Amino acid sequence: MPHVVDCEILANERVAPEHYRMRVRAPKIAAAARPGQFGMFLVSRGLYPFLRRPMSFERIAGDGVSILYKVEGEGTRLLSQFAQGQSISVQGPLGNGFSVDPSFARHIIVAGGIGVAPFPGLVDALVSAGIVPEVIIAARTRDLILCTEDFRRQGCKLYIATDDGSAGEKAFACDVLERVKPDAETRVYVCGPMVMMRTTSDVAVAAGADCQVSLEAQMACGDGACLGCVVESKRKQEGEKMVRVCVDGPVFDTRTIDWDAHNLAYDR
Amino acid sequence: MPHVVDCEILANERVAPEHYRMRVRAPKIAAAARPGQFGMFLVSRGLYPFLRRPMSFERIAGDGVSILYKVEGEGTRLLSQFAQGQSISVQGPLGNGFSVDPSFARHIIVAGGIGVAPFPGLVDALVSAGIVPEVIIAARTRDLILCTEDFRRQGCKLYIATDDGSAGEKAFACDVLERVKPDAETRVYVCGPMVMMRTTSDVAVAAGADCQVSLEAQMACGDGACLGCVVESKRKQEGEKMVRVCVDGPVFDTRTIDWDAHNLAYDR
Amino acid sequence: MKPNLSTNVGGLELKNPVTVASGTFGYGQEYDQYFDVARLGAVTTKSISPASRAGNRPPRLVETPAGLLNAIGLQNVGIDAYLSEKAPFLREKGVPIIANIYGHSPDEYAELARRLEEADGADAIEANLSCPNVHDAKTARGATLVSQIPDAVAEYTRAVKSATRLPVFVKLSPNVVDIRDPALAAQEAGADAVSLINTLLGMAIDSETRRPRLANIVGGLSGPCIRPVALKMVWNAASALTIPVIGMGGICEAEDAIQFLLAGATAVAVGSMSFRQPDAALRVVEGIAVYLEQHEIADIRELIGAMEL
Amino acid sequence: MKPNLSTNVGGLELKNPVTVASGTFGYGQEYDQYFDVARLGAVTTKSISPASRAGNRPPRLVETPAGLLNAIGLQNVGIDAYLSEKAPFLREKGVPIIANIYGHSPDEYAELARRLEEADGADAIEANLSCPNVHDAKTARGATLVSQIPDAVAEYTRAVKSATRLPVFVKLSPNVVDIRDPALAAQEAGADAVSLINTLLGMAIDSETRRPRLANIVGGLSGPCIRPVALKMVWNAASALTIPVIGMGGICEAEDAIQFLLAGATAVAVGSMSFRQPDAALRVVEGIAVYLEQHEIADIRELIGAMEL
Ligand SMILES: Cc1cc2nc3c(=O)[nH]c(=O)nc-3n(C[C@H](O)[C@H](O)[C@H](O)COP(=O)(O)OP(=O)(O)OC[C@H]3O[C@@H](n4cnc5c(N)ncnc54)[C@H](O)[C@@H]3O)c2cc1C
Ligand SMILES: Cc1cc2nc3c(=O)[nH]c(=O)nc-3n(C[C@H](O)[C@H](O)[C@H](O)COP(=O)(O)OP(=O)(O)OC[C@H]3O[C@@H](n4cnc5c(N)ncnc54)[C@H](O)[C@@H]3O)c2cc1C
Ligand SMILES: Cc1cc2nc3c(=O)[nH]c(=O)nc-3n(C[C@H](O)[C@H](O)[C@H](O)COP(=O)(O)O)c2cc1C
Ligand SMILES: Cc1cc2nc3c(=O)[nH]c(=O)nc-3n(C[C@H](O)[C@H](O)[C@H](O)COP(=O)(O)O)c2cc1C
Ligand code: FES
Ligand code: FES
Repeated sequence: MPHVVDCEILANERVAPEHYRMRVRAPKIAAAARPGQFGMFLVSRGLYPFLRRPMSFERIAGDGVSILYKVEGEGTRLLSQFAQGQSISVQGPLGNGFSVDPSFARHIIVAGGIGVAPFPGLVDALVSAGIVPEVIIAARTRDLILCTEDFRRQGCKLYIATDDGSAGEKAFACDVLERVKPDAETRVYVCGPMVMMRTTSDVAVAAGADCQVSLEAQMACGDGACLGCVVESKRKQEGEKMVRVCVDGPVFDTRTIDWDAHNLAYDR
Repeated sequence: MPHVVDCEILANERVAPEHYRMRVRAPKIAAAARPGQFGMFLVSRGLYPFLRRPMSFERIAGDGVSILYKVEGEGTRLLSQFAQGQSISVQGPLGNGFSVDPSFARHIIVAGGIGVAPFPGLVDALVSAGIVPEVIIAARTRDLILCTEDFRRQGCKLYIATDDGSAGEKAFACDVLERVKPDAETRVYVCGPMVMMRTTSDVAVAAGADCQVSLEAQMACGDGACLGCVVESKRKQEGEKMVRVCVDGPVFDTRTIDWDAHNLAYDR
Repeated sequence: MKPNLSTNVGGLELKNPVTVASGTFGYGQEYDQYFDVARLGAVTTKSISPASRAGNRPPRLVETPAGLLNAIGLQNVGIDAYLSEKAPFLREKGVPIIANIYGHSPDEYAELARRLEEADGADAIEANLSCPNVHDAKTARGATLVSQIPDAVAEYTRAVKSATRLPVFVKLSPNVVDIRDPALAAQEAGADAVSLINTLLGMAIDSETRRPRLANIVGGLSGPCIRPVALKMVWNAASALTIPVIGMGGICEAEDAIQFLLAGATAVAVGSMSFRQPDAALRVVEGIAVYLEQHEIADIRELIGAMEL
Repeated sequence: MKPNLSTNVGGLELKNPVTVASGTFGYGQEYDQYFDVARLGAVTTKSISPASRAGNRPPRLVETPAGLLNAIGLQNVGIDAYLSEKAPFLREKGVPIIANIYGHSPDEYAELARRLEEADGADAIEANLSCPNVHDAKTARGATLVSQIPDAVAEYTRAVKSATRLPVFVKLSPNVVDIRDPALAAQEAGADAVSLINTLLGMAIDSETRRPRLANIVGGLSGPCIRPVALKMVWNAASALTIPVIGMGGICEAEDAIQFLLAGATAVAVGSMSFRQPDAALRVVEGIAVYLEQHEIADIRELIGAMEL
């Protein structure tokens, strides 16, 4: 059950050229939150930007949550300017989150760019369920490879790839996944740009692996009311074709998504 | 000739419950500015509020100017949150300013509430022209009586009045002015709420004194282009009836203003 | 002594003059997570159509200065699922239901109204006439929404009125020359109230991809950016009509709602602001009460149409 | 190699596609204090009427979310003072002049156009048809602006065309059902281009005084808040017309201007943004050049109408 809470900002620090980590005190939200869920952050006091900004919880720890975010435009720019001690309104936890299922023999996380954001929390949950996942982190360039220390600390086997080869190998996420050979006993968790999620989950599906993707969409309400954040599912029935990223997701079994219907031309 | 300059904020301090003083480094503007002129301050980085906020220069000193302002709504609230060292865009100097004319035997300044803002600078100018004005400061209550020290330091005779009698005498500005008996050799300078400016200048005019009023109006451009900030003058010709507070004013000889035409019902 | 907030909209008794705008509040349950929706004067549902609809393809939303564009395309569960899955919750809560309906012919509207009354799924019907006019839509130019053709507004209104005894509100589009034309047509056809405004047509383009931001190309503009347009139309309509007006369009706070009441609205609806602040509608209810007390106004009705000229 | 920014609007050659919106830039001199206005493609003047006008009583402005309402009431110096006091400055600067005119009859418009050409006070005429239609204004309801009646648009356009050889642009109001109706009427009557949009009608009320914020009660809404509405109308008009469209409405930055060009505008006008940032129009010119270079577009004309569907 989500709440709207004014949260004290415990920290809001730059962690990469365009990336920040914010930690907020939010006992009610932290108590209810699961990895893969998100919050809607009120970034402006005036009316501009008007809408809240959705941000996945990076970690859920004790009485607080953290987010890891990239400055994209005006909203995230304002978010980056909040100072420690100030208060910010957070609506959450929202969405379904990742499911943690020890019955899979192998667990592989695939993160593209800022898509790494929800995974530190997922790794915490997996590890406490006795699962040590492998982690593939891909990004455009070296500076954008984040959270490697968190994953190492948890004992995860790490694969790093960059488009320009400035860190790890020069490859795309899907290529790395293919090489590490997922199989029918594997669960793959993917988050990143839409195009990367599609290519990566194609590899997983081809290998017969289970694949959970954490999708993105423009959001207004975050709680299922506005029907603005839908993606097309493979369901045939008229009324059920569109699924809402905010409440039916953001995490979906990639097999349920009609990837062919998704028009990548609209993604920047 | 006005400029639009990004100015470094030297200070922005609370001086009364709802009042602040901001000093900015603005050599170009300070070099050109006269007392009674104003600047348009860009209070928001986003688009809300959209318009700049007009603020009279309180003092023009060396390479900077200061403003004294009251938090009215969203724009001035944002203004009050600027921190020392940050930069703010200022358009100015704008308007005509007060005229300083030693040929008058007596000079009386009448300030109502935040209307005191332009007068420290005017007093500086009068004093350096060898004139020591008398100053009447009226406000709702004690806390809102500002700048008394500045005026005393300059040797001005001070009359203080409050609506509730919490400081000085319990009286209105116009009553005090009447008592100090301006005459045909007197120039009166008035700034405050519209209703106070009217009653006060009526007293001055009745006494045959010269009276300069510094008017207010909603402004958009500040430079005469939009025709939004007009007040009705006594001019008869269709095309000249409306005068612009931003360029024809803000300072007017009260005799040229058609006070009967001004609908006080629109002022809060 | 507490001021009276209750008002009557075309036969619908409301304990306070605040409802929500159709499509911005789901079917109430989504927001009951944040506050007790029974504290609202009424809950207005997402448009309900005869059959479930998938709506438009994504992207469906884009943010604009002080507002947003949406092209949901009236995705909804359809009347059957509404009655079996959605209405029971609101009945359970005991909050009055304004059921917003959407069809493609007068008959479809009539049938929706009839079934809603029959199954006790509504206390009032709000007919969203911002639907394409099947006839005119074919012509490349000119009016394409029922709401843009006074005669069509009258025809659809009569159809709904003849199908139910529930109060019937007619929801109008602002994309007209003079809002009084469709509003008077609705009144003459027996509408018990009019609701305005629906969204203003608009669009946005991504200068990088060169594509429209919405897969549907155009969408409806809502939020504080449209408030001045909405307020003017509410004033025009309220001045010309004898039936009540439900005012909406960019209402964010109680102060905004009071402007609509002063302009002549008998009730108001909070829309897009619920996205920014989930309990915005409740805050408006509370803020209106505070305003009345501070201004020593005993009865909300003293405010309605009380703008001074 | 520098990209080509020059464009031709109905016979008017512009070195870049950026002008200013009538009434937001005075007669150019006010803004020449901040930047060299000769760097703009053209300067569009405040509406010029046969005689000087005092305009509406104050208050004339009120700020709204991401915009403002104005009710200036077309205060202006009149054609005589324009020609003797205002035009010489712009001629001195050598920047093309789009003279915006406003009258109360086709004859008045024709006479204004004739005199402007005769006295070399304009390089193009922009006829502001958002003026009350003397005939219909009498009827309480329906169309009251010339711009809202396609036949009247045609009549006024023909009158201006017959009076001058200068390019004639017709400026249209967005308060219509379908912008293509008046736009096509203007084109059929010989207009060389259409300019849109003018302001959207709106109002605001002071909940403390209970009075309208504007002495005129209603005013025109402008600024970024109306951009989505303007962009949609520019796209509709440009898709339907063979003559060029000058797009305006909430343009703040180059990125906004590029959206209008992609939607089909041949040129754009910066309006209210000049109030916030006096050199906004110049920044748009420079920003467009940067965009073209970054995207390796050799000629601005490649952008016009290049939105992809
Ligand atoms: C469920 C979910 C979880 C997310 N988690 C994170 C996270 O952990 N870290 C992070 O950096 N980003 C995350 N995002 C993306 C983030 O919300 C956007 O980058 C952000 O909203 C951009 O806002 P802006 O104003 O800075 O950019 P602008 O370009 O100004 O945004 C303009 C509009 O587009 C929307 N928007 C822009 N990009 C996106 C996007 N990629 N997804 C959804 N809406 C978008 C904004 O909300 C706004 O309405 C998440 C998105 C979703 C849907
Ligand atoms: C020439 C001139 C000089 C001024 N000098 C000072 C000064 O030195 N100190 C000071 O405290 N105030 C001064 N004011 C008034 C000041 O500009 C307003 O108080 C301020 O704009 C309010 O903005 P806001 O957003 O806080 O209030 P809001 O109520 O949010 O403002 C809403 C709108 O009304 C306008 N507005 C509100 N009140 C006024 C007003 N009284 N005059 C003009 N526009 C107004 C705002 O600009 C804005 O467009 C001056 C006004 C003018 C015209
Ligand atoms: C996401 C969204 C969906 C909407 N869906 C509907 C709808 O289904 N039926 C309807 O009559 N109006 C619909 N509207 C219009 C609103 O009910 C309201 O008329 C409009 O948004 C103006 O109010 P606002 O500015 O407060 O949002 C929708 C608006 C939004 C933003
Ligand atoms: C203060 C003001 C005065 C205006 N005066 C005129 C005018 O005299 N003639 C005219 O055709 N349009 C006039 N307009 C409309 C603008 O030219 C423009 O069409 C409208 O403001 C939309 O552009 P914007 O949102 O960029 O301001 C005026 C607009 C404003 C804000
Ligand atoms: S964001 Fe509103 S339904 Fe998902
Ligand atoms: S503020 Fe624009 S003319 Fe004065």
